[in-house]
Amino acid sequence: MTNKLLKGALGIAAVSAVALAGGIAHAKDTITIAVPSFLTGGAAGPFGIPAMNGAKMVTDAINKGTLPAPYNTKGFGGASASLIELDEGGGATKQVAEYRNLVEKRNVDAIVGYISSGNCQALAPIAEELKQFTIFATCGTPRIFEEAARKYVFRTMGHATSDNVAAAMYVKENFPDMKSYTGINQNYAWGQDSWRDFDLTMKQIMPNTTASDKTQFPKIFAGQYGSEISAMSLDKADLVHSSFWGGDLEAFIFQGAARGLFKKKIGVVTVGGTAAYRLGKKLPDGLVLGARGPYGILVRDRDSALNQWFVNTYKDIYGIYPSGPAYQYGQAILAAKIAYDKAGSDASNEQLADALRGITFESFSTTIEMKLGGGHQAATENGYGITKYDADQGENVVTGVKFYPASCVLPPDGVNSVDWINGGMKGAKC
Amino acid sequence: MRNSSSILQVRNLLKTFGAVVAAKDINVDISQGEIVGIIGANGAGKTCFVNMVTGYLAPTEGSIKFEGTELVGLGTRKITHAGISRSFQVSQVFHSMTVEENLMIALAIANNRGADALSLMDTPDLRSKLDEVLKRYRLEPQKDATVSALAQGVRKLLDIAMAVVSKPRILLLDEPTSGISVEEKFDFMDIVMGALKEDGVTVLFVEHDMEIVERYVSRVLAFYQGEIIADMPPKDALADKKVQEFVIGKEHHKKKK
Amino acid sequence: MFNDKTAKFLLLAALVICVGGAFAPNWIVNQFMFGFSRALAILGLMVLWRTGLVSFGHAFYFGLGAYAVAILDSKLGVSDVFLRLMAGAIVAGVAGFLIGFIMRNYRDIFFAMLNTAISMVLFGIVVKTESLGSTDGFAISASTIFGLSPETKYPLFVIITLVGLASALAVNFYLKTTFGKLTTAIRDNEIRVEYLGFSVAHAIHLKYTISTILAGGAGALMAMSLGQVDPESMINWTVSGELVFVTILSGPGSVIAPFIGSLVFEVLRTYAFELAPQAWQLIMGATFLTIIFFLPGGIWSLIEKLGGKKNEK
Amino acid sequence: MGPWRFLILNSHYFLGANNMETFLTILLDGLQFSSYLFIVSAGLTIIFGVMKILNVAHGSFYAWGAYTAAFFIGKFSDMGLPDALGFLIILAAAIVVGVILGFIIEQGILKHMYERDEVLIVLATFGLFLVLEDIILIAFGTDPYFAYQPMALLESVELGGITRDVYGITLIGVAAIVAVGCWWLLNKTKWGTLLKAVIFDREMGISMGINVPLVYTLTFIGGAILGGLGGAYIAPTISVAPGLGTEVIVLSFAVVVVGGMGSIAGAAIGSLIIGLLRAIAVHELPQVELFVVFAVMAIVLVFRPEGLFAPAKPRKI
Repeated sequence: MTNKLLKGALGIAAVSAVALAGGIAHAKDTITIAVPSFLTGGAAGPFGIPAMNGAKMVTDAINKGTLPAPYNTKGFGGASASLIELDEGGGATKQVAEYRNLVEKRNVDAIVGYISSGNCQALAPIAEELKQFTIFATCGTPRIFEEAARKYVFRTMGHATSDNVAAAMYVKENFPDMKSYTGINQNYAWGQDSWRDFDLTMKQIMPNTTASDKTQFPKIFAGQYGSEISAMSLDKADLVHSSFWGGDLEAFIFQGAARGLFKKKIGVVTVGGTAAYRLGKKLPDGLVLGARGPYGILVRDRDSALNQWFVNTYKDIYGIYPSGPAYQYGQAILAAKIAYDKAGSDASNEQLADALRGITFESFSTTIEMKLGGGHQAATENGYGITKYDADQGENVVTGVKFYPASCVLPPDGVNSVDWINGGMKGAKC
Repeated sequence: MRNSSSILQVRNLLKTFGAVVAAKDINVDISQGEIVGIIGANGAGKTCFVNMVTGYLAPTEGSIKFEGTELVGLGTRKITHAGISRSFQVSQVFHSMTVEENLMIALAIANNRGADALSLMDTPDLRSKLDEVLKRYRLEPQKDATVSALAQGVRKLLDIAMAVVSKPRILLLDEPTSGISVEEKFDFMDIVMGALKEDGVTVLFVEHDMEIVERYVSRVLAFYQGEIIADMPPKDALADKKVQEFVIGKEHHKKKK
Repeated sequence: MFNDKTAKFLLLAALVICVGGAFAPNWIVNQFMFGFSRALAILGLMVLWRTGLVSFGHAFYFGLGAYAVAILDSKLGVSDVFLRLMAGAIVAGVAGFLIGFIMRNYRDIFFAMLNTAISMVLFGIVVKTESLGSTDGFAISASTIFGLSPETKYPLFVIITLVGLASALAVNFYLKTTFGKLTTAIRDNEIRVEYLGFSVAHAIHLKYTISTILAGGAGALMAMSLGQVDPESMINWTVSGELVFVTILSGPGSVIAPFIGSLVFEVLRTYAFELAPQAWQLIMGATFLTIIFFLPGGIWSLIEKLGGKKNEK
Repeated sequence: MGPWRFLILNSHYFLGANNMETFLTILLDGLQFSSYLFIVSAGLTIIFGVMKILNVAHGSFYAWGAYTAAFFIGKFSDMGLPDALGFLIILAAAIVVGVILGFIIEQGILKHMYERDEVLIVLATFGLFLVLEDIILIAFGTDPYFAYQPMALLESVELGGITRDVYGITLIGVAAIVAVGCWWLLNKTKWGTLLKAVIFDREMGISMGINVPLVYTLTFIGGAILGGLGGAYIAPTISVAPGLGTEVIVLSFAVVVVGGMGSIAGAAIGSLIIGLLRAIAVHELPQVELFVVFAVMAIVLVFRPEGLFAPAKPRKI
């Protein structure tokens, strides 16, 4: 008799479960995700296109359900996603107008992407205003989550602080007798923050080095750095820090190499990963090279199933190894899947945000903890290596790769990165 | 000391362009209501004289007094305000606008200067003035035609009409009949001089055509190489040796070419 | 000043648009806000264009207006829509009045170039100064109206429409004054204007100042409707080109033209960008050339052709 | 004499820096930048001088030159051909771009506008600029091109303790050749005299029985070739990426305005002033690097609208 009851209870449970399942089964079966990236301009080839490729590849795999476990379920909460690819170029103001169109005219479900810190900084408040679930994939300025608490905006990779703190630490370990340093960075949020963080960290961990008083901040996408390079060659500093990326970086490396800049000085390029694959033997040996985290060339040989799947599939489709941006966009799409799987394909922006806030997940190349910015900003390890051209393989390799855990290169949640660095990086666990 | 009726006094006027002397010791008194003809070969300094009086050119030396006020140093605008106005050898009008619009603007500027210029232009009062001018200068038929489409003669009329609407005391006409056919020239001048007589405007006009000079002027100033070689009634002027040799002679000579 | 066709139409149109806006989807409201904001600047450029002057640097005043709002917002936290608008218009107007003393002596290419030079100076300063936001510019906080912060964009949209209406009526009136009539006249024959006893320099100076006030207001409104300013899209010479582009597109025929023209431009750009993200400039450029060649009177001349027939009956 | 006076006037400043290396570097940087500006601006100023067209699309000639050169230099070296060919390609690219684009634009569009308002033509060329910018995207894609081979070929030298790439120095030579070439063409050939007649007064040119339409077409093509050459020669030293025409055009506007629109000598002096000023700025006061150029432009326009070295213009009033 109790038995009966139990059966009955189970029965009801089962029914309700089915009903529930049915309820979910009735959810949307397609969603649209807008993926903004540089399709034009100097940033497109080295950065925007690989990024878009990464996003497309991962989306297809998710739609087909061919990602390795644990992500081998079909679709985003069961729905298959179609991507709207659009250009990130043309300045922040144009992007703001486009973003409004995406949300209010084209009614996209989610927006995943953005490379330029300028754009992310401009769009974060708009996304909040329009209450639109948005995942920033690549842009790096820490300000986005330090200026204000965000409800709908996420970033699934570490920010500039981790790149530059790690760079400084790597420099300290490998060039302990380095005396002074200078830098060339683009004159916008990304460049300014990168230099600031690197400079401040150096003052903390290598107090007896000095910064040059003539650091260069050329206009982004300038493409011609002749004068800046000679200004730096004259500089007594024996290290050059640069957060250049994309076409600007490649132009700078060419022009600098031709003028023997990297023979005279140690070059530290925090976003060098893309160049390593593209420039081949034109890339000088001995550059301290980062990829804004554990991406691209730095992690090519990590043999996790997810990473091997990513590297091999990408190489099969596009014929080259995936660079950082491909990883970063890929994992941002993956984060979207995780959010949808948790919240359901018909989830509201609020539900999606709740689903992603504060979680920890395995990405293709690393573990991502959404633990900063109130669970909206990812924390990941960050690493550097030194470039070397491998003649017999006919490609660049990085030697002496070293990774620093997130807790070592990023401030704890709620602490502004500048204060954290100036405060001697308290609580850093390296 | 100026004699009561003289409103324009020109004294020792000199204008040089580098070595070239365009005007030399010019001394003239013009009395209220006179109609003065200015004759002389090309480059004799006629237009230069007109330009100096109207402030388009600054004299090198000398003085031009209009009712006692010195004009030298004033710009064209100030001189227009003072009451001296001019027409041009090549009519200076607003070619892409209609006759009516041209005159409206002229009237408006004449009537509301300064802050008034920020009040509506097209007022009934101005309209009535406009119709008057159109009638006087026989321009009604063409009033809605765009200037660029008009014949030389009509443009010249408009050019003069625009110069007159500011009710100047002195009007300088630079070759009013140039470019007007022999048949039309007298009708044309009748219209103009008739209208000007009504207002009692003092008129100085530069003219090549001696028939016109004889017929309309009360006094002739003959220019030669920047100097006035004769200042007398037309009859005597045309009979004068120097004038015949240096002005008319040249004129006939020129006509033959 | 309301008793002529243009004014009547403007009033009616403004009413319809304000009411319609309440029911229109957000993105359409946005298009109108952007379009009408820019139209203010076009209104001013149209006055210059009629006078035969083309400024290839009015992004200077547009940018001043926009950045006035940005600075007030980021440094002083001023968010009132009217304060912001006034600030933008006044800053640009004062600058325009002062620079006008020089500009009024320039014509043709030199006028265009000097304006370009001045705007590029500002561009160079802003881009290189971190405290002015350098390449990133500033995000603009939502505008408040008499201390109230509205939920939707609709109130701002209404304000922009009404500001546009007011400016259009004002310019419409101005063009009927003696000063205003001296546009084509000056283009045709400056010597005559001088001989009629009117100072061409003064006339041009006034027109220039008016155009700068309007450009400043436009920049301020644009900044508020977009919520973002940056030098690339507010001050660079390409923006000046864009403004001239819309002026030609609209046509000098009427004060209504700039509003229609800017709207067409906004929609054109939105769709060009949506359909051909890599070739939208091409579409714009081609349109521009087509207008210059086959429609010198701009869109307005088309409307007149169509409307003209009706009026005859 | 402008540049030298300029240098002397500032020598106290250089010596004040009291550092031969700095002085030499700034001088070389300045001269290189000037040379690059001059090659581009020469084309712009010739076109303006003869046709009274301020050609905004000139920036596109530059961009097309750069792309064409970079594209073929890349292709050829992939085909394993000697890198020295690069220099031939650069020249060829400039000529091909100039002739094709120049001809199409002049015959297809500008020819039909000569009677229209000067400013309207400027606007038309602005429209052209927009169009050509995107055709580049469609033709060459968005990927930046690198044509480093010619630069790598020439390697670099030690000059008074500073390393310079030889290629950059040859740029100065090329500019000199262009300058002398233009001077010779204008002053020592029958063509030059005809050209100067047209520059001085178009009507006069026609009355002299000059075939003005032909002069126009050839001038425009010539100017376009120089624009293309500027881009083609700089290509090996930069990443050739979309949008590179945008900045060049205002820079060369500044140059021709400072020097005097329509004057080759003016373009030379304008380039030197702006190139050297910018070099000094980059080294000593990087913040002002961008706007110093246009400040000079504005100042010149205010105090000497016709430019520091304007050609004689007939006064028609």
